[in-house]
Amino acid sequence: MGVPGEGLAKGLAVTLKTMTRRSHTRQYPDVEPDLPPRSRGVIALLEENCTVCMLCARECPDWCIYIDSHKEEVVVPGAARARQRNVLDRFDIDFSLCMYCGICIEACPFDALYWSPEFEYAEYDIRDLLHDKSRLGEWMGTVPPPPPHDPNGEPSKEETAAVKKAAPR
Amino acid sequence: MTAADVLLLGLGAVAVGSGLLVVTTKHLVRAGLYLVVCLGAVAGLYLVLTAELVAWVQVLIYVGAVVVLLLFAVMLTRAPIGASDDLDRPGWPALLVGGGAGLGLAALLIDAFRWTKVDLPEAGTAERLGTEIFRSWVLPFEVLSVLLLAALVGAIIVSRPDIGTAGKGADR
Amino acid sequence: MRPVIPYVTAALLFGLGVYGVLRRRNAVLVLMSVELMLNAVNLILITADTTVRAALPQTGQVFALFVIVIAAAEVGVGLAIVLQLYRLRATVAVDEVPLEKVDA
Amino acid sequence: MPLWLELTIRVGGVVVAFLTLPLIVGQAEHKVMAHMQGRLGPMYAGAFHGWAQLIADGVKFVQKEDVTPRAADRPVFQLAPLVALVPYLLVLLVIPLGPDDLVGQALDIGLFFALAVVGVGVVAVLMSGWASANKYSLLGGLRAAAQLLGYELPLVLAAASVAMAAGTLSLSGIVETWEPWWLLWQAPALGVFFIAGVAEIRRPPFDLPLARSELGFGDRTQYTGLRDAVFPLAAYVGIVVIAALTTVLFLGGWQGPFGDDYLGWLWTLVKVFAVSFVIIWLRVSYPRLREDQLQRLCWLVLVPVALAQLVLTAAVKIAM
Repeated sequence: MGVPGEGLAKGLAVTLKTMTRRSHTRQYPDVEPDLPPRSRGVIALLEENCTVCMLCARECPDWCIYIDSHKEEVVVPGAARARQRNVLDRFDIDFSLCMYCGICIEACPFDALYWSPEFEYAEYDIRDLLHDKSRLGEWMGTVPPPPPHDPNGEPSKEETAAVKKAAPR
Repeated sequence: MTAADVLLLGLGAVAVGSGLLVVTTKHLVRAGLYLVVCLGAVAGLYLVLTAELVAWVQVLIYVGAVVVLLLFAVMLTRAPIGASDDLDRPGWPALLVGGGAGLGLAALLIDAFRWTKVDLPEAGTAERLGTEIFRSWVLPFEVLSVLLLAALVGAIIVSRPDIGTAGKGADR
Repeated sequence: MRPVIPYVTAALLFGLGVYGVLRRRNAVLVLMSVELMLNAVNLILITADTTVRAALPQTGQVFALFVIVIAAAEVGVGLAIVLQLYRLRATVAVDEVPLEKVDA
Repeated sequence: MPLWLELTIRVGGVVVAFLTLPLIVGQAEHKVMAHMQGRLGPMYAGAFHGWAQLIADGVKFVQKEDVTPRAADRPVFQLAPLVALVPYLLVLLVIPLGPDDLVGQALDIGLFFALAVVGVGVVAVLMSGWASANKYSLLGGLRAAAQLLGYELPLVLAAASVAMAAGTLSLSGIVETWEPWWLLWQAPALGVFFIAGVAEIRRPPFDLPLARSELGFGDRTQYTGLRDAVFPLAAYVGIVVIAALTTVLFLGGWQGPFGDDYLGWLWTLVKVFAVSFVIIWLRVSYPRLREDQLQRLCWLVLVPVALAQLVLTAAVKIAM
């Protein structure tokens, strides 16, 4: 129990105090936003790493990844017969459907997909939001380097496995 | 004809015209709005007749409160937008009595006053009216305050059915 | 100032009020017509005040104030009754109100 | 100075005040509200901190289509914004800015005039609320009528107290007889008048009739374009009017610590803007009242306090 009207006065005090402080507004178009690390802006494609395994397209909840490919014979000297290799013809992501869940990036076993913090790719026509593989490849330049390992962190699974293998039984 | 006469004529015409619309219009809410115009014109007449205080009391009480109450009631009783055709009873007896009363009174007053001229007296300010009320008319004033109180209590009791039944409920 | 102008205005307003009270079926409209009549009376009081100022200073205006107060009281009670009527009968037409006793 | 010239100057001055003061208050509301919420508010229009935002709004409103709903009562619907605006304009006419007749039109019963004319505004709300043929508008109109009828009473009672203390109904006369210790003596009346005044212009936290989030702006729901712009303009003029009336009645108008004679108008303006700031401040700080809370506050708090203040005023007046 306090003085009657205490709550009312407190309300007024809060707003008055806020007024004397600096505002939190980000003046975005004038001032570049200060994005947190690993922001999800757009998905970049490192084409060389893609093996057309189709895992990303299959995992995508929105079905917004379109992949076309064909098989090519690669003759390796010294090998008994020619090897088959998948060649990527088309890798499109429709960003008008994408919900930025990042499952494709998680699913990719070969590190062909990356998050880029770039977000200014709005278009006047919704069809222009379909990014083809060259457009997706261009985003690779904006992908930040992977963060350094945390020295106090738990070592990765591969590292512990390697240590275990090397250790004498 | 002086300026005051012209003003009186104009405002009188507005008052009678809008008054006519109040009693003839088929639109319920518009009747209330015409009443605002009519009462405003009457307030203007008071101003010309140097009754300043009464004019503004008219605006405050009539336009600000009475008409608003009336409009409120019209809306609470589900007035439709647009004309309604069941507002009137057969017209000719009303026309006879109303027209008779209005025109008869008018004839009487015209006969009594003709085209005589009267000088406008000094303005009826709040000070003069207050002096007059509390010098000559204290008793009616007090009686009126009691009347107002009684009306207030009556209005509350009539409009709140739960007041009467609460006592009965306690008895049971 | 010719007092006959406001006098005739008041007489006509009073006639309109009488006409409205007799003609209208809607109770709220009847109340409005009553207001017209009260205003006509007020107008007569105020006009009379200017003509007999010497004998009874400001009396007409005082009476007009009293009438305005009475009108306010009348509207308060009247509308309370009208709204109660509407609540009970779902109509505000005055000639549909049964005058004999009804079990509410 | 010939009469017509004086009249023109006076009316011109009031019109200028009518066109500038509400815009200043409106702009101040934008910015103060923004900063109280940790935002910046308008920043672009007019280059420097968005000073021209309301002008830009006006230009935008003019370009919009003027729509009248098909089911609406056309003339009533279209007339309502005008009826909402004119009373406040008339009140500005009688508010004294400084000593020596620095007023649009000095009236012997200026206080009474102001209260009477402010009361007419409710007709506009009922007109727009009913004629829109929209149930939200009608609800807003009915709420507004109930609210304005109720709060008119404490407003008039509080004003009556100060008129009794000053012994006059003239606004200039009240300022002339005002003394600093009245701030204490008339403090309850000041509070009642201010709260009832804020309710009378339907500002938050008393904005139930508008209630943007539940009624979609109540009686204004159906309005578009220029007619829609008139309502906020009337609301801003309303802030100025209530602030000015509070200033003149309770805060001593043009009386200041120094230089009353030549700086009086400045004191009045400073006080008006200070009170306007408080009105904006209240809007940011408090949530909207519920209908029952609103009526309870009016009849169980404000009216008794105003009546007690009347008794106190009379007692002090007799004792002196």
